[in-house]
Parts: sequence; C-alpha cells; structure tokens
Amino acid sequence: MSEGKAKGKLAVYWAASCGGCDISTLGIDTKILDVAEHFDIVMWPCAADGKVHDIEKMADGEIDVCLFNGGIRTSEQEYMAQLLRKKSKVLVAFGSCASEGCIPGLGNLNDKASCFKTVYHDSPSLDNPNGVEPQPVTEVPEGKLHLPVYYDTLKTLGQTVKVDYMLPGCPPESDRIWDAIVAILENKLPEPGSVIGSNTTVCDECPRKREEKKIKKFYRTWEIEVDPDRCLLEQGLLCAGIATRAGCGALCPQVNSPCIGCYGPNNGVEDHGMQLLSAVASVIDSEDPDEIDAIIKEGIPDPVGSFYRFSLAQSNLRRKNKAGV
Amino acid sequence: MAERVGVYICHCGSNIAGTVDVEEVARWAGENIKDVVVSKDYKFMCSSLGQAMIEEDIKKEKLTRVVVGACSPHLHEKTFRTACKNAGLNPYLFDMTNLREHVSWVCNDKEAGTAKAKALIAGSAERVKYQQPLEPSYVDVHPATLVVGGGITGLQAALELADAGHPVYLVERSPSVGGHMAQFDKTFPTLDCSACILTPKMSEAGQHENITMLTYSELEEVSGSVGKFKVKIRKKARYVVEKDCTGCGICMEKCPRKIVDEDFEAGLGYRKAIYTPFPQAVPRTPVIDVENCTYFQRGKCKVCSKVCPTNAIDYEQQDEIIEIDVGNIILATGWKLFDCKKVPQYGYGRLANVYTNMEFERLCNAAGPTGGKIVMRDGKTEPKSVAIIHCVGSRDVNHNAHCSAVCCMAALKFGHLILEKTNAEVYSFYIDMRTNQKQYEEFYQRLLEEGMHFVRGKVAEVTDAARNPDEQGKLIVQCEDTLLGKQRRIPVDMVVLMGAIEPQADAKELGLKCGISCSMAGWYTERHPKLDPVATMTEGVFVAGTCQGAKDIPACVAQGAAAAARVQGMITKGKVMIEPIVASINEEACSGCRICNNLCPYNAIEFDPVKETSHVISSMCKGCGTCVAACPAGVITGAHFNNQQIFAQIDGVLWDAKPAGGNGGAAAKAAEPEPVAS
Amino acid sequence: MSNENFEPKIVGFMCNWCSYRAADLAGSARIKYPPNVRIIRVMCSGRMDPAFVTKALSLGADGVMLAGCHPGECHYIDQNYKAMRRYHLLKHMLAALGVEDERVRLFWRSAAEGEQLAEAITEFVADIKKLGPLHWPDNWEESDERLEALEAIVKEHEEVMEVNS
Amino acid sequence: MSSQKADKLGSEFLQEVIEGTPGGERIVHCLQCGSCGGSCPNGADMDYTPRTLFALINANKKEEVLRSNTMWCCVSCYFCTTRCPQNIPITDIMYQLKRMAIAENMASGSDAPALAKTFTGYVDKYGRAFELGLASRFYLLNKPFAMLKMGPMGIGMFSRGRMSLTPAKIKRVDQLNAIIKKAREIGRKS
Amino acid sequence: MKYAFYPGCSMEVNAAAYDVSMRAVAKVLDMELAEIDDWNCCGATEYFSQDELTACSVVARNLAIAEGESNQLVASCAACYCNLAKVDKLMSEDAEMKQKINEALSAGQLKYKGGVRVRHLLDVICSDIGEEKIKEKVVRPLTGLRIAPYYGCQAVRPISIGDCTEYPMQMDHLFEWLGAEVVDYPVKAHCCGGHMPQISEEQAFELQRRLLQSAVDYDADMILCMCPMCQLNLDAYQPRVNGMFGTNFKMPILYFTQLVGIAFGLEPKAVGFGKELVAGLPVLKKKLEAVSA
Repeated sequence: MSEGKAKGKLAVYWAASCGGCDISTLGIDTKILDVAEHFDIVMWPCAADGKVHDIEKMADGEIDVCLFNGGIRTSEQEYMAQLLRKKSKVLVAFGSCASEGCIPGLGNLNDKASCFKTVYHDSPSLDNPNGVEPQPVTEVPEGKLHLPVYYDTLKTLGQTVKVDYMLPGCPPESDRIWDAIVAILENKLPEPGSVIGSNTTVCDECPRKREEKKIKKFYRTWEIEVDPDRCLLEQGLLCAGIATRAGCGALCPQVNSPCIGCYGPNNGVEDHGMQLLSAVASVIDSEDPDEIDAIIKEGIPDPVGSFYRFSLAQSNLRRKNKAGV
Repeated sequence: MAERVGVYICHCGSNIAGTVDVEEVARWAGENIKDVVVSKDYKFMCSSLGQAMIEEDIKKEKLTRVVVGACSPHLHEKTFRTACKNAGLNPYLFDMTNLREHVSWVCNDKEAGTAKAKALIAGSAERVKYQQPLEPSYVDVHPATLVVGGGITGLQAALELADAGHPVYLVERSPSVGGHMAQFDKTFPTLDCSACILTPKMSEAGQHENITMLTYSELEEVSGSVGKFKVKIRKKARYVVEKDCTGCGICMEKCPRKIVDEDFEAGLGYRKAIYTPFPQAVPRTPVIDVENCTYFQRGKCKVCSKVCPTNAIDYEQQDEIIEIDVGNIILATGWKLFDCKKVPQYGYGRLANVYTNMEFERLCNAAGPTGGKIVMRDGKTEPKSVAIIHCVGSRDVNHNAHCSAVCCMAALKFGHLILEKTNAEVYSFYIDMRTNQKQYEEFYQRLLEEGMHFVRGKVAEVTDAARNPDEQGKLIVQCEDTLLGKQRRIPVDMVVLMGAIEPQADAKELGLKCGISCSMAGWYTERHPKLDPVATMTEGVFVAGTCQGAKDIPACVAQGAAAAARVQGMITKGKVMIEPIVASINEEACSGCRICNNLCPYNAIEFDPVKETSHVISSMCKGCGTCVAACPAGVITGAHFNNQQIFAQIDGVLWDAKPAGGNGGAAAKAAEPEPVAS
Repeated sequence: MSNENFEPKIVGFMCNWCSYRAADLAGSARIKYPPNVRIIRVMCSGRMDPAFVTKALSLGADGVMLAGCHPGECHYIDQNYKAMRRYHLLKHMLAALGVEDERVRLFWRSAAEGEQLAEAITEFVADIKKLGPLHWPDNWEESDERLEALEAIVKEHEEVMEVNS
Repeated sequence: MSSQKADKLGSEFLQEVIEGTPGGERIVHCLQCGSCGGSCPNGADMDYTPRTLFALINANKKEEVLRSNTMWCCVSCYFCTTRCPQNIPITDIMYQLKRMAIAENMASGSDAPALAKTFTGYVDKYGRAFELGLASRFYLLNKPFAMLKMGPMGIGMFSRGRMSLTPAKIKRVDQLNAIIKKAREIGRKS
Repeated sequence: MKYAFYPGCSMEVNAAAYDVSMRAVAKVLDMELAEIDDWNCCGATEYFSQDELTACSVVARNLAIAEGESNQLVASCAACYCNLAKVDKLMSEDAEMKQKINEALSAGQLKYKGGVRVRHLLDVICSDIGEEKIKEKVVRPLTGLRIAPYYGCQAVRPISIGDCTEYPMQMDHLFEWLGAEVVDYPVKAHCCGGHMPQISEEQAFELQRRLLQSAVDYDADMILCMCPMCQLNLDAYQPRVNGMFGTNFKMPILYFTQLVGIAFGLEPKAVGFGKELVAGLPVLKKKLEAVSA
C-alpha cells in the first residue's frame, strides 16, 4: 500500500437491506484501521457519524469511493442513491441487495398495497385498531411532516443510478471485502461496470465429487440422508452452486446445505434464475411431458424462491405481474 | 461499437414488393436504425447485378456488416455470403432476413406486411452488429467406408465402393451375409431364383481384396465425425477360428444337437447347434449356438472339436472389439417382419395352417425344409385352397400406418407359385392392388389369367368355427367382398398372412450411435425425401435400403449404389468443410459442474478429470446450442448464435413494442438516472 | 382487457430444421396467417434459453411462441426433449410470476407441416388477442407519487439548509 | 381444426355425423377396406355394410343412409371398431346414425327405436331398467303376436324368481331428472 | 381390498344367481364390494341410440357418486362396464364433452373429476386377487369338468377389461387354476345377440346358435358367462333356438362366479344353482364326484 498519500474520502450507505453487509465489513477486523488510515469516512450510518447536509454541501465527485448496500424501495433511498452518485467518483453496489435486490427484492412478488396490508393490518402481532397506515405527508400544527414514499417495486441500485462496480454476496465475505478494498487502495480495479470477484462458480470451490447429471426427483434437504461426498444436485437437492459466482468458499455445500445463490450470476449471465432454471431443467431425467410436469410440480413448489431468491429484482421480468398480485 | 451496416431489401419482382412497401422499409431502416449507413432496395437482389451492388458498397462505403432482406436463408444465404466474401468481408458478418416466405407470401395486407418487415429487418440489423468473423474448417476424408448390414443393399454398396478401389468394412450381425433375400425363393416379377442372383454377389464380396467382411459382428460405438470416424465393432465369439476353418462342414454334419431354426427357416426347418444359416453362406465358417450346444450347456460332447480336421474349434474364444477408422458410414440395416400374432383374429400361432409370408417363402423354396413342396403343417397334405391375406400389420394405424410396398407383388408371386406347383384354388384378399413399378402391372395381369381369385376386402377374421358342414375342418376366411357389398365366408385349407415390413427393433439405438434420427415409426430420416434420399442430416452418414422405408429389391440395389456414389464423391474430393457454427467452452471460467456433459448426443463435450473442466471437441459438435442454453455459468458460447446476438435480435424485432417512457430492458439495466437531486 | 384493435407483438423462436422450414413451406404454399409473430431462427429448440422468453416479455412482447421438431424427430436426435423440460419448468415459473398460461407456448411442427404451423400461429395470435396486451415494462413504473416525493425531499432539505446557514 | 376440414369436404351430412360422434372425424380416413362389414355378426342381413354407408355419407346420400337397416342391425359388439385399421369409432357412428334417423323420422322397418324409447322411458321414470315392464309394454305396443311365443320363457323366468312384477326405483329420481333435463337443454343449444 | 361396486339393474332379479354367487365368492376372497349409493341404470345400448349427451350424463351420475367413495369402481355386467368405462374415457379425452357432462351433472349438484378406474369383476378377481390366493381357496377342484368360458363383447371391446380384444384368456386361466378343463373354442368373444331378441329373433337366435354349436362341437359341459345379458340370451332362449333350427341343445349356461364358488366348496344352492332354465346341477353332479358325494 502506498504510504504518505493524501487521505481519500469514503462513504458507506445502507438502503433497503438487513445490515449484514455492514457487519461483514466490520468483519475485516483490525484491518479496519488500515481503512481509516487511508480514508476519511464521511458517512457510515451504521458505524460513524455523518450528516446528509454535509454530503449535500460537498462538491460533485468529492467522495472517492462510496460503498452502497441495500436496494431502492423508498423515495428517501432513491434520493440518497442519486445524491451519493453525484458526489462520488466511484460508486460500488455493495452486496446482493444493491447489486440484484436480494431478499427485499422478493417483495416484488407483491405490490405496495398488499405489503401494507400484511404489515399494518393482517400481521398477527399487530395492534393497530384504527388501521393507520404511514402517510407520506402529515399536517401537524408545526407544519408538514414527511415520510418517505414506499414504492411498488424494489429496484437495484444499478436500476436507479449508474454504478461503477458490483460486489456480490449476501453478505460479501469479509475476505472478499478486504480484497476489494485492497484493489481500491492499490488502484487495481477492473473495467468499470464489472463485478469485483471471481469468474467461476461455487462448484469451483466445492469439494464434492461431480458426475454426469440426471435428476428424476427433487428433494428438500430434510427429505433425504445427504451423501457428504457427492454433488448435492445429483442427489436431487436444488443446489444453485452451478450457476452462482464463486467467492464464498462453498460454505453451504460443505455443510450438506445446497447453495442458495447469494453471490449472484457469473460474468456474462443476464438472468441468474433463468440460467439456473435452464441448467436444472436440462438434466431432468424424463422425456414424458406429464412425468416432467409431475417431477417439477412436486419437487419445486416455489419456483421464484428456488431460482430467484436473490435476483428477482435484477431479473428480466423483475417482479410479479402487478395485475396478478 | 461503430459498425457500418448496409441494409438491402429485395423486391423479388412483385413477390415481396406486392405485399411489402420495400422502398419504405429501406428508407426507414436507413433513417432509424443506429449504425445503418447504406439502405437500398432492388428488384432482384440475388441477381448478379444485385450482388455486384452489395460488393461495391462493401468496398466503397467500407461496410463492416451486411443485412439482406429477401427470401428464406435456406435458399440464398450461401449466395450472399459468397458476395460478402468476394468483397473481402467475412461471410459470417452477414445476416439474411426472410421477407418473402415469412412476410409477403403469408400477409394479405400491405400495411401489416410492411410493419412486420421493418421489425424483422430491425432484428437482423441489431443482431448483425454482434456477429463475429468465423472461419470454416476442413477435414481430410479417410478413404475407408463402414457399411452396416450385409443384405442386398449393403452388399451392393460395398461392392460399388470396393470396385472403385476404396477399402470397405462390411459389418453383418448374423453369421452370414445375404439378408432376407437369401431366404426368398423367387423374385418378382421376373421370377428369377433369388439365390441365383444373390449368391454370386455374396461370394464376390467375400473374396474382394478391398472388402473386410465382419460377420457375426455388431456396431458397438461410433465417435468422431465426417471424414474421420472411429468405430468400435464387437466381433462375437464364433467358437470357430476363421483362419483355420476350411468350411468343410463335417462339424455340422456330426453335431448331435438338432434345433428348430427360428431365423433362416422361419421355424419350419432345423439346424444344428454348430451351423451356418444356409449352405451357400458367406463366410463358410460356422458358429456355435451356445444356448443350444450340449457342451456349453452340460460340459460334455465336444463332437465338433473331435471331428474337425483342422482343429478350428475353440471353446474358449471370446468376443473381440475391433477398432477401425473410416471416413463415411453407410447404414443398410434392413427390416424385420411384423409379429403376426398381434392380429389375433387371423389365428396365427393358434391355427396350425396359418402361415406368415416368410414361412411361406421357405415353404416354396427348393432349398427349404420341404424341398419346395407346398404342404400343410402335417408335412404331407397339399392344400386344395389357399387364402393370401394382404396388409397384415400394414396400412393399419393400430400397428403400422405405412404401406409395406412389396406385399402385393409378393402375394401375386405366391399365387403364381401355388398355381404352378399345386392344384389349389388361390384367393387374394386385398384392399388396393399396388403394382406400380416396371413390369409389375403386367405380372398382375398374368395372375388374373392364371386364375387366381381376387377378393377386394380386408379380412375380418380367420376362424375354425364352422357354421355349416361345408365349413367343417376348414379355415374359414370371413370378410366383406367390398365389390359386392356382401359378407362372404370362404373355407380354405391354408392361409398366408402378408406380414408388414417393419423397422428393426433397435433402429433408434443404432441411429443414435451414428448420430442420425428416426421417424416416429423407426425409419431413418433422410436429408431430403426427394432430392437427397440417401444422405442424412449428419455429414458422412448415409442410409440405404429398407432401413429408410419399405421398398423392393430393385429400389434397395439402386439406393445401395447411390449411397456408394455419394461416398465416392466425398473420397474423391478428399476434404470436407465443417461449418464453424459450434459451441466452445471458456475453460478458464468453467467450474466443471458437469451439467453439459450428458446433454450432447454426439459426445462432443469431454470432461477433463485432472483440470476438472469440460471442453468441446469442435469437430464433433453439430452446433445445436443445447449446451449453450444449459450452461449455468454462462461459459459456453455458441458461435453465430450467442446470447448477445440473440438478445440483440429480440430487442430489434420488438423495436416498436417498448413503452413510450423508454423503459426498455437492455437500456434499463444501466438506467440513466433521472436527475432530481440537484 | 380484450380489445378489437389490439395487435399483439409476438416473438417466435423456431428451430432451423423443422419449424422454421415449416414457416418457409407455409410461405411457399401462400397460406395466410396473422402477421403478429416475428420469427427468430435458432439451430435447435434445444438452443432456446428460457431467458430469451423472459427477455422478450420484458421488452414488450405480448406472447412468445416456441417451436421445434416433433419429439423423437429432432435433427439433433433428442435435443428437443431438453427444450420440453425447460419449457415445463419455465411455465411453472411464469405462472408464479403471474404471466398467463396462454402467453408462452411450445409447438411441435415438422418441416412438412406448413399448414399446421400457420394454424398454430393463427390460434396463438387469437388467444393472445383475447388476453389483451401484457405491457410488462409498465409493471416497473412507479406512480407520480414518486416524483412528487423526490421533489419534496429536495425542497425540504433546501429549506433546512437555509435555516441552518 | 377438424370442422374446418369437414367444411372443405363439403358434405353437410358428413359434418353432422362427425359432429355428433366423439372421435367421428376419423371417418374421413376410411379406406373402404370392409373389415367392418366383414366382422359384423349381422353383416349378412344388412341393406348396406357399414363401409358402404361411409361411402354414401361421403356422397351426401342422407336419405339412403338414414332409411337403411344397417345401424338397427348393430348389436354393439364393437368388433368393427377394434378391428378398423383406421381407428374409426364405427359402433359409435352407428349410434349417431340411429339418433339421426330417429330425429329425422326415418327409422322405419325396425322395432329397435320403439324398444329404445320404452327403455329410456323406464330409466327416466325410475332410474332403473325394468325388464318385465320393458318386455310386456314393448311387446304389447309393438308386437302383440310375438308375445304369445314368449309365454313359456316368461313362465320359466317367473317360476325361478328371475322376473319382478314391480320396478325398482332409485331414491333421488328428482336429481336424475334434473340432470337429464339439463343435459337435453345443453344438447338442444349446441 | 375395498372396491366401490356397481351392480346394474339385472343383478337384483334376473341375474340373482350371479349376485348371490358373486357375493359368496367375494366373501371367501376377502374382497369388500361396497355398493355405491343410489346408483342408476347405465343406459344399456338403448339410451345411447337416442341422445348421446343425456346418455353420458346418466352414466356419469354413477361415476360422480362413485368418485366420492373409491378410486376403483367394479361392475359385474359387461354392458354396464362398457358404458361406465366409455364415458370415463370420453370425459378424460374430450374436454368439451367433459365440460358439458359436468354442466348437466351440476343440475344435480354432482361433478365427475375423472378419478375413477372402471373395472370388471373378472379382472379384479384374476389380476388383483391372483393365482396364488385363488388356488389356496380351492377345496373342490373342478377336475374333469369341461367348461367353455364365454366373454361376449362389451367387457373386451372397445375398452378391454385388460385382456385381448379378440381372444381373451383371463377366465381360461382362472378355471385352469381351479382345475377345470378349459375348452378353447373359437367364438368365446363373439356376440350373444344383445338386445336383438326383442327386435329380430331370426338374427338373434342365429347368433346364439353359433355360440351353442361351437361349445357343443368342442364338447363343453357348460358355458360360463360374465354378464347377465349373455346368460339370459343363451339360457332363456335356448328352447326357442332349438325350435327355430331344429337343434337339441341342452347346454347349461352359468355365471363364472357360480363355478368359482363350487370350487371353493360352497353348496350349489348357496351360489344360485337352480335359477337357470337349462338345469346345470345334473351336469355338475355327473361330472364332479365331489358334488354328487
């Protein structure tokens, strides 16, 4: 790392996400001190103080790097995305939510009305006798109070503003975060627009033995005794590792749990879920349409959750047909 | 990407211009599609003037991509690729839009036709920008040929090639070549003795210096591709050493075990446990039928070994796998007889004197079990009346929808032989009399004169349930005489069922090994039913004879010769072009998940267990793209049909479908931010 | 949603050997059928990536037609069975995403079945017409509320900043 | 699709036959092979064999077909159907021709329509067939003389307890009749 | 094993011998045949001659009722089997007809989804119970008795109970298991005349003559039926057939279940002997020592 260079400015932001990304960032441990040595942290809602006003007042491009985690679900998040874009030289979609929508993106199976219905009306743990819903504007004697507007559709950061890099993972492994930080510090970032990470899939890191594949029946993990040495997909478990970018060290498959796809698609794949779906369907072991249908319907009751757990918002179709919600 | 695209719209006289406003399409493409720098229409684009225009523009306007909107690419893709090549542009940087077959000829309305033409042109123009220069490859053609099947078709093909000086491997699964034709007595319509015309060809093939005859052998595995197939053949153990055997036949004479011969004699005659199917068999080396050999079953006997003057018997012999290299393959695997028991109402298998056509061939064959005497199952009584039933298992959607093509003539032949050899009355029960080759109708006329009775009607049942004393002890053939419109019951002594010609039971499996497909029924699919009847969709694999469809001997011989001629053409040319439309795997990025491994029917994808990655053997790849669509990591690319190209084409054909807001797919992925924050 | 004047935009993916040639044959035989299907040629139905379908729908197609050789008659032996498997799983997914069953359909048509291909297109177009437009990209649009809210945030912050400074 | 094809064939009568018979569109595949006429146990007594009827249907000879005795000779043994090399549901077509003959009032020369009518009358009323009622009512109305010959058999049946004097009746005749009424209504509509 | 059972109109009175013997045999074989609630007539051939949709709806009422009770519906009469199986098949293959029939059924608050497999009693006994169990139950082998199995038409055509449509064998096998000599005569699946006796006696009696003659030619002691209509035609009209053709047939026509019962050691009376017009018991006594003893 180059010594004695002027300190840069770093912003970390958190939109529609769970906070895991921040925790994983802190998982780089004492190396966070190296980060602090090289950067002034101008904003990090989870770990440091920093005011929106101060950012607004900065010159365009004054922030060197912004690590932005979370998808865009509200007007406030969208505003912050636009603001940080303007003020940052390099904007990184940090983690699965910002890159491809992640679990919050599964909200795209519903619309705003049905989300509110569940959260503010139907939830069993709720006490809301008057059925009050959050209002974007509330008049109080002191003036108008604003709440962010909640959107029908969750968008990824890239669908909202132009992003320079994506760092995949839910959350990104601390080691991968450190790799990325080193790349930033050493100015060894890849081509703008690309994903910072490996260009192979989880299978590359998975120690299981793989053979030619034929699937006659899909199982849920609890339905079978898992052979610890053999490829999970070959055993009928819907493992997304074949279609998912490496980087995690194949953590899940190593403990007999199929990969759920949190690192997103490999380079050059346009639609993660479709690519996985196409691969898995190709090796279904039947030529009889009725049997194929039965294998699918019985084995994969929740296709969206199985193939698009992390990438629905970034998929070609992005959401469920609103007309059908 | 700043490509320079030229778009050319053909009028095709009024064929396209009649329902598509070609000037408008050309104008629109020039003004609206990004990177289109030249856009023209012309009366006949495929004419030499049209081609010259494109060539000139490529040079003058420095075009890097060309789109021609004309007829189907299946007609003129080659023409325009050549034009591009002539002008120095890689031919794979061209795309053809089908404005005739897919637009003008199927549209009524000029406005709709013009709109559809614009969309298709937009698709091509967007696609062509992503196309990549490709180079076809060339392979040397190995001069040897594999012929599978030693019937008359395979023999003919093998002899044609061998006589032209090319090496041939002739593989036959039974112990002798000859096929079904060796079982026949006479051949219609000339009534030549079948053996007399066939056996010279058999022995010629057996002795030919260019023919390696592998009988009692089966095709095990085929790999490689046109020009350089690698073939594994299983040579089944005969238990007789071919090089030592002189074919003297003493072993067969002395063998104490006699069994019913279900194959060559169709169950009517006997053979020994060590046997050749028939006396003129080629080669003359017998085989031991292990399942019926006393030594193999009980460990004692060895008579054959004791009597053999040259010690050629080897009970320890094992199957042998022979590997050969060939440039081309001819499949001439023939047919099998329909199982007449599947039509229980005709009583075959239950009523003794109901025969199949193959049984009857043996029955009237002078070399057959009765010495050519036509007698009933008791072995002595001559029938006083015989019914011949056509279309048993043919022209019947419950069994085979096809017409077996030869049964009408074979039935007439049988009729003639019965009338010649016995005093019996002969009845033919037919649906339609099909005698449509040279001298066939004349033969029908002859049988009319000879007094054969013809009843037009498909027989309903053959029964021994007599209704009156006249019918007692007879087989009663019940049918509607459709020319009278009346039901008839005709008592006879003997019934011959003209069973259908069916595809071999393992035709599909064998086809799969060679990379060719079958129709639903099981006939091999030819490249073009009229214009390319012996080639298949797989380069270097040809089909001939009845494995492609029911046909008579002259047609089989013609196809055998035709296939040989096609192969000779390949050998003479010496090289064969391989289209560059193949898949390739970026091995760097392949994680070895092995999804693709068993998706390729041509085994073109190989897994390297050391590197733990897969790769495509491009000479074996036929370019279907199935693995490309299946690769979960997106590391397999299909040349000329890659994702980028197809996505661009989708984008293009839907140019008018995107919503007004411009929230289009590809564009939206990297959305221009709407500047709100200031 | 059905609309008399609605002309659906449909993308048709057809294999080079059977269905594309069937379309050629329909043309040569001058069989008329609705102009709504825009045909894209692929070498085999096995090349048909489910993402092609979702891509087309996301770009505004109202329906997608897939066509290949009859099962058992594939030019590439049995690759159309892989298309069949993907199609079934894709349909399962599309149903979960609220895309009507009729919008995406797989047909088997041999090179000899020009008339049958034309019939399939006619039938398919009629069915999509009955369903009405899909307009998938509209699905992603937010209401005007969004722009108002964004403007409000900017204004609010400007006001606060004025007070502060 | 099938109706389009029938349009082209131009025989109205053919189309009616096809539309009224499940699987009836196979009739256009008839090869005129005669395996139906050959198979029929009553084939010898028919005015026309079934095969001939199909040719007449093709030729639009409605009157000849519907006035023929062919379908009334049919005993529903289904030999023609299972043997037909073209999978034509011949027995079912015979049923359709019977229905058309009754509807067009051309079913002359056979007692079968009357028997059928009597039979369905009992089913509609009781939900069950009634053998004695059927026999006596049918014979009284249609063949009073033939009834005399039936005497000894009837006595034999009675004496062995094989004939009941009263019809059995199902519990929910109303439900059955509602279904029948609805079915007839739908039938008239289409 | 439990089955839903559809007796059909003939069983109660005309075919009482079939009914009683079938129930007795079922008891020995531990088959539970639960009669479906309030079934109606299958329409025979007559209803289909008048109105296809109504006939189908009448039949489908039974299928709909059965669907609530079991996924297997057993019929003992060939014609009932035929109609039930045909309507079931039609509804599974023809969506339009299914919709129409269900529309009609809805008038009676019924619906048939298509979940019933229609079986014939003979097939259930031969395929589900099977050789081993049946042989176990034989206490009085039918040795020496020459029986002619008679299948008739509608159990094997157009929708076979699971046997060859031309030359069925299930009953042949069954009686081989029971020790009888089975006569292999060529007309075992030919027509008994069906409803023809009421329409044209000449035609009907000729059909019956062919069957009886063939059985006699093959030296059968008796013909065994699996359908009340077949039994009625061959049994009750036999004297009239003799009258018309000058023959002298005295061929007992019994139900196959009656003889299965005899083999299982049941008493002739308990399996309905005596209901037939051409007496069967004397033949049985003459041929089977165990019975006469």
